[in-house]
Amino acid sequence: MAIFELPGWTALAPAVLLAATALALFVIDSISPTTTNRGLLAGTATAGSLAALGVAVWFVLAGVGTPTIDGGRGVIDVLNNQFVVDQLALFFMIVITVVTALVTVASYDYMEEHAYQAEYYSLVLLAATGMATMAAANSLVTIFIALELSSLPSYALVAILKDNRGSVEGGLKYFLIGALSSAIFLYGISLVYGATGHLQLETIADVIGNGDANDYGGLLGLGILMLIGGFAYKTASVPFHFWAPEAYEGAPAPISAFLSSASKAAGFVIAFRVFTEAFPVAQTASVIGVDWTVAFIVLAVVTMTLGNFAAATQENVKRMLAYSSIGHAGYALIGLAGISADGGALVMGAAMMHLLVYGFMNTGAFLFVALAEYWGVGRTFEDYNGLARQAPVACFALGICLFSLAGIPPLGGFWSKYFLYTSALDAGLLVVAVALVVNSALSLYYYSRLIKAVWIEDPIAERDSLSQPIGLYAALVVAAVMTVALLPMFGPVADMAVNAATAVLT
Amino acid sequence: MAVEVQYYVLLSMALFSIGLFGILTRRNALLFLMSVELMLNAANINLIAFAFYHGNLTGQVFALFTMALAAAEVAIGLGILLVLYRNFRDVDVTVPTTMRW
Amino acid sequence: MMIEALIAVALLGALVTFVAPNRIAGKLAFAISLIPTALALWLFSAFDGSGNALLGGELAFSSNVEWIQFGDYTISWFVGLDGISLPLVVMTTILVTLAIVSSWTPIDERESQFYGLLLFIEANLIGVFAALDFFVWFIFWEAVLIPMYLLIGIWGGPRRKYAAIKFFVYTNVASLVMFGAFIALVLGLGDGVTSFALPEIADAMVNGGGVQTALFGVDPGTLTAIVFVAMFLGFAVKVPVVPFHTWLPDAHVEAPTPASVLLAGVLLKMGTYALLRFNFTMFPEQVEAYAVPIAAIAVISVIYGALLALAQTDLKRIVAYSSVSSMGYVILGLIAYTEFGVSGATFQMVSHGLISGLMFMAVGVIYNVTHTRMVTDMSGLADRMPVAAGVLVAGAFGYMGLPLMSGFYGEFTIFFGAFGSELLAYSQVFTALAMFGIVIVAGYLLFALQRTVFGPYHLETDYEIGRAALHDIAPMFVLLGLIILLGVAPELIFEMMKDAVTPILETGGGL
Amino acid sequence: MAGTGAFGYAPAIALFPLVAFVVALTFGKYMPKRGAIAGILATAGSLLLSLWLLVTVAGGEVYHETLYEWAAGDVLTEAGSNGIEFTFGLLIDPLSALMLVIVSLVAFLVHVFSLGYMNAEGETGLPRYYAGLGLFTFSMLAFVYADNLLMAFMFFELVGLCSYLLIGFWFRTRSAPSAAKKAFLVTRFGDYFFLLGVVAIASTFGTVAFAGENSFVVAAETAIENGQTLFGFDARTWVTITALLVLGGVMGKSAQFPLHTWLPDAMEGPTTVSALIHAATMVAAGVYLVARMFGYYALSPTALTVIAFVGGFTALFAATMGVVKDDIKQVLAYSTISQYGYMMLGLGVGGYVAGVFHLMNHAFFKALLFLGAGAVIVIMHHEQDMWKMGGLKDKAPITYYTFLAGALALAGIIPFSGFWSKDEVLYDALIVGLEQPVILVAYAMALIAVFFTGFYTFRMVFLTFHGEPRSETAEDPHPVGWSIKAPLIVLGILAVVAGLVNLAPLAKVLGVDITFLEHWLDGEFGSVEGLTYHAYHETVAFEEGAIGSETVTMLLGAGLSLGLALAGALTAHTLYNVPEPVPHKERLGGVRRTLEANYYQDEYQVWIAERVTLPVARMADRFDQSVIDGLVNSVSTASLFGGSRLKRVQTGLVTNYAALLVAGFIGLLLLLGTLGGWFL
Repeated sequence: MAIFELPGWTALAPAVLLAATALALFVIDSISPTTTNRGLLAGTATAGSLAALGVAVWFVLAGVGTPTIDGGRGVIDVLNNQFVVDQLALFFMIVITVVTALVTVASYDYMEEHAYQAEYYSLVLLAATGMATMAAANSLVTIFIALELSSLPSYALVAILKDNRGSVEGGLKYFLIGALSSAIFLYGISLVYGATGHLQLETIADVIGNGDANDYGGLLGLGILMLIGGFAYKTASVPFHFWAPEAYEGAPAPISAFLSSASKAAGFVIAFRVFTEAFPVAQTASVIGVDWTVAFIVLAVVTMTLGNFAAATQENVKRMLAYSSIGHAGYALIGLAGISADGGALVMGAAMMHLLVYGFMNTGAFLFVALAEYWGVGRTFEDYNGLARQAPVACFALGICLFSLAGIPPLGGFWSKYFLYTSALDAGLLVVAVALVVNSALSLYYYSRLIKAVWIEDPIAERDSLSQPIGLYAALVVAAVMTVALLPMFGPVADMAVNAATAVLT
Repeated sequence: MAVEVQYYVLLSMALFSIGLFGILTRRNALLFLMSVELMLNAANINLIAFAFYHGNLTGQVFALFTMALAAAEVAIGLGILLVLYRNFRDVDVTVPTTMRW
Repeated sequence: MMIEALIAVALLGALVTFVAPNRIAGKLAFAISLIPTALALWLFSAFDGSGNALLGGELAFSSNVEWIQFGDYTISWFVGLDGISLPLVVMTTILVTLAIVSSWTPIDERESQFYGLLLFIEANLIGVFAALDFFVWFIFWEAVLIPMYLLIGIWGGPRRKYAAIKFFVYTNVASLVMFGAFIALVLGLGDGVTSFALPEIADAMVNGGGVQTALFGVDPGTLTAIVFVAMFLGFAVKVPVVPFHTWLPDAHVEAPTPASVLLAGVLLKMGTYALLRFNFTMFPEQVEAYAVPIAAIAVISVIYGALLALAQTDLKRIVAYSSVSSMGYVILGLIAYTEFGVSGATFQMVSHGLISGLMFMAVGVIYNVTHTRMVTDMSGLADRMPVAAGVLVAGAFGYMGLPLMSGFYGEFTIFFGAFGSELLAYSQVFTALAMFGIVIVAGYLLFALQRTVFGPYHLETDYEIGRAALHDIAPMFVLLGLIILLGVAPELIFEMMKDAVTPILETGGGL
Repeated sequence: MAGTGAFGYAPAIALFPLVAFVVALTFGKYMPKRGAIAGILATAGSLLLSLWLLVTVAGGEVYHETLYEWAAGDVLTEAGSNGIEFTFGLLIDPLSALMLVIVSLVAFLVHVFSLGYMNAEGETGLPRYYAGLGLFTFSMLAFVYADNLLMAFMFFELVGLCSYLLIGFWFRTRSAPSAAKKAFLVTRFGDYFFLLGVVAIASTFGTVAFAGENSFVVAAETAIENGQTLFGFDARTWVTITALLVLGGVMGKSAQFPLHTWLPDAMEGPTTVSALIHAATMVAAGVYLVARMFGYYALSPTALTVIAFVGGFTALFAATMGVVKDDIKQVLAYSTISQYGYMMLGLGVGGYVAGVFHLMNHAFFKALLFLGAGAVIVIMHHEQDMWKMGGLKDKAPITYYTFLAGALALAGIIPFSGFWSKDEVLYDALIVGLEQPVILVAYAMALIAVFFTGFYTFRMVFLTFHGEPRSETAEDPHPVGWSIKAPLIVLGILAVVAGLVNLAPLAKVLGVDITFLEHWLDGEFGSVEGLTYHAYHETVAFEEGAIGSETVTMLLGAGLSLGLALAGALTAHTLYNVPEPVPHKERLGGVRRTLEANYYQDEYQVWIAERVTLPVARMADRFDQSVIDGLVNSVSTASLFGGSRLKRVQTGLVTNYAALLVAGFIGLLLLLGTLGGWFL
């Protein structure tokens, strides 16, 4: 595969393809502004994201990012290191494009008779572009720009149901918190810049390493903390999570899926990259006088606990999933909490795997909610009662996703959770590991509540037979199948994740 | 004689705090937006000052980017404000509380 | 590859049944379930293993394929059978087949899903007993819960939802505790162990001197002790032993008869089986150190469980609590740590599986026609359904440990093994106390029989009851035959059990 | 290796009835006589084989063979031996051969009798009945020639099951099932100790064999000789303990005080069942077990004394209760208890021969009496109250005379069989008692019991057969067929002559050697090593005294007991052998109530069951539901409550979010700042 014959920027092909698709959609829209040809629009969007996915996978197979000594083609840097395309980037690009594809397919039915089809899809694609770029961004500048590029369309998407109060309220809260957070984030960047004089990650690391920043310990520390705030916002972690429940609940369900899976993953990839590339634990600690993993340990425990406890007593299914996604953010945070001077590749790889699995199972769960909204059966657990009698297949898929979220073997969720657990123990994070177990136990309760509703309870009100929207069903089933299918494929996935983590950590 | 960098930092921090204060106290969405702008600009001041201090242009260039982004953000924000007003007949950020707990 | 075939047939059968039309699901599932049963019986005849699977014994039908590599640890698909697991596998397949037949009458809605779940649970149960890699084992172990949760929740009685969730969450929390502890243990074992293959871990624990390095500042000894206790608790919920038993009566009472049969027949055995495989094989020192408290728990389970059964008026509750009591015997046999004690406990697992299965079926048959399980609601059923009544009486006496039925053999060997236990202090006292269970069990079962089966015919619920259908009765006769067969010729399985148990005791130093 | 000659067929003795059981159960309802034929043939076969065995044993051969290994394994026993085998095997020596004949004979006769008693009466569920009888006969015979303690225990339990099933034969009534339950429970309570004893003996000596070099008896002897310590006790004490544990089972089955309460209730079963199970054979199982492992008891004087005392006490205790019963079967039931007391006494004082002798005689005459009572009941159209009978003497002569024979034997009137054996028991008790005050007390009680025995026996006879008919059913009795008469005659003859096999007193007086049974049990015709009267007698550590010479003592005792028996009979005669007898109970005054209430034995046992055990169980149940389950549920409730509180943080007001966000951020800042020392 002739990667090196191509100009370097083509390494960003996944992101570029997504952007191109977005533009293509604009073109279609401008040619026929009133098109309601959902097939065309959704098709284009899906095709674009699938193409991006294909390219990403192809790069992986072609060995981009794997060190040349292992017969790979090494890391490719673009625009003199403003972007890098390594396994980490590709891994998350895959996650993001997969989710995007699922979401666009599902939207085919969901956004039926919605006025602004083209805008919707192009916004999704733009946000995806931003996230893909985040995966590859290697300098605080590009990171911030990519972050905004993914955030701004997201605001619009959440609020896209203009006449739906929930959607608008969610959008507003998402936006306001987002604006605040990005301001904090930017200020953090400025402080880091002040302390080190650089924005490109490796150079920052060098400055910290050779001790030029030693006089600015406080400044740098505050900056790092503010950066953490930015990531916490993007990954919906405490205390920057407040937007999540409302945004997820208010937004169109596919968008909730999109944000809670892809956007979260994107937030984590920049966090991983920044903290591994720019702030090596040991050296940074020697400058700012404290191990920044402490912050993530606290965040991880608090986030998973709050998310799960708050989810336990929800009546609204979508909101329950929203809180559960906060809880899962907490699990993934272990990946950062476990990084230490001597490695941490395992725990970080485990977090990456969890995000991948989460991309499937959580998307699946939210897509079922989308299906329910499409049917118009209602939003609470009671409204979901007895759905299995009318739509066994969809409910079967839902069951798989939920059990996987709860971490029941042999489903994907169990494996990633287990890897998190064991690697956390390996890293000596006893408290975090225990919190993980306790929260999993609790989460089992509210997930099984939903199972109970759809499979066990009898429907309250007699509802007429439910249609089977092709797009939603397809996306849902694919998500569920992948959740199971990961089981045999877990070997290679685990290897890739761990290798990627090792690569950025050294 | 140039002004010492820490004064710029103090200025930006003051600005940042004012913005934060605004966000916490103002209930009008527009004022909320303005406060955010203040905070962003505080960051810009930092960037430029530090660029001057470190003697490289990265910060100044980045400041330009941020202004553009800030503008985009405001654009989206205003759009959301419009639909907010359409749905709630108000631009008070504390009005929409249909979703809680 | 035989084990894989066994599991695969059950899984595929589950899928086929799941999509089959309700009308034929029952018969179809029965036909499919005959294949695993036949296979299992063939395995039984062709069994060529020896020794204990975890302690370097000759495995039968084993296969070992590397699967996932994470960090320093390899996870492999590793299954195999030894003298302990094979009988349990055979029992499982037989019980599932019979359970399917016994559900033809009571199950009248969503049949295909029901029978699909039965076959699915069979696959996982076989997996639990056959797996030799901790992960493979744990997967099946947990996967058993899902179908049982649905079986109870969908086809259960009035309070089924509460019971189902309680069963699901309670046992799952227990599994998590056990799981966490075990992983910590493996990490504590250090670089010596590079996989989760149980034999390797057992070897490291028994011959490799166990945990050497401190973990999180916990010194090895304490760590091992904590892990032992945590795992014991984790399994204790599953067994269940007092005071972790409260999910059982609820689950049993609410569950449909076939589910109860499997729950009491096999799921409870998972707990004792795991205790034997993990705690009592890998932690000889701790077993010795905690012998007295464990024996105390066993005795309390026996007596307290029997007392609870005495206080019940719901036939199913009576049998459910008596299961708690019988499981107490098993624990006693295990902690005795003598050849007879441990082998007897293993035998009792199978024996109790058959007998409790028989009891639940009989109660189910009665319920099918009377639509009540309350002792106070009926009497003199023998007048209307003599055969079913006869089987119930026979089962009851089997439960009381009537000689020449398997129950007696299990209990006697346990008592004999426990009485002379070297390892357990005051073993004679514990045995004497536990043995008193055989009086109480006779008490409540005979009382129940007197009230329900005998006396002048009377029925609160006005249903016209006649003789039960053949396909309701036949499974019970099969079980009865097996019970008597094992009671007369226990060596059929006792031999291989002893052979598999002895290595444990040798490593444990006890005999 | 299978035995040669007769012994080769020995297993069939037990297996015939088993076959009959299966046949009756499966094809019973299609067969003529509903399975009776099968049973009769089977028991007849057993009887013939048993007789053949008896002859063979008389010919000097014995048989001790392990047939089937049931379980085996390694175990380090307390006495130091290694490994143990639990097996099924046959031990056919004079004792078991004799018992085999008794059991199979009575079983055969009862089967025949049943034709008249059950079939003729048009009972339903006869297949069940005959299946039960068959299973019982199988278990009982297997128990009799079991060669080890465990096998004995197993069939001991099985006969218990059959007893349960047959007592509950008329399950449509309320009383029968309850009686069946009581019978099984009480005996089960005894068997608990028995099983404990078996386990203890097995894990002490590593063997449960009755006979041979590696029997637990031998092992115990050696242990005592070597002065070993077993489970923290010195060997003899431990032997005593285990012996007493086994004795628990004996007292349950043989209805000895305080576990006797089930036997009177057991009369709810068909009279044939009472005759076979609750008089002749199953109840004898306990006593037989003691005789079977007498060598072991012989090692422990304490155990023997306990046996003797319990026996003596029970004999008197039960006899007094028999005095006031109005139901003919009740009288017989209490007399049975009392008679087994005598056997226990006999064995307890080391009178091995006496005990077995009485066991045999009692088997015959008590079966006779029960069958006679059964005949009476048929005659009386299933009326059992003696006060409604009377004057049957002339209407049913055969029944009367056979019954009378049985009664004389029971009362112990010379020369009927009962006299000889009872007298021998009392004699053995006396000579030991002269040295052992405790035994003397036991002897005294047994002696007094003789009077009561004579009294209630003849009270029964007079009320039933003499005087004027006291009801119209008694006016025109229901005729009885040959199938009823024949067994009565056979047993009647036996009741008269059975005593001849061991005329010890005459032997002493005339100095002629006619104590055949003694020689028989002493192995003069052949025996298994160590299982002879002499062997036992040497081990038994009792001194024996005498008043004057042996003969004097003997005659004294015999005269005394005979006199008491006659006195009792005469009292009965004067009170009840009148045209219009009246109960005369008021003469008893205060005692009457106690007697009629059976000394409140049932009351306190029911009280224990219902006022103690049940409430405790209910309490446990409540505790379980509230406390334990409550804890479990409260955990979930607590966490859910926590969740519902925690989620209130999400107020919905975006300004609060901003504030909380900043607060959280500052918190984090303070944490890291303090850790990192940024504020310095």
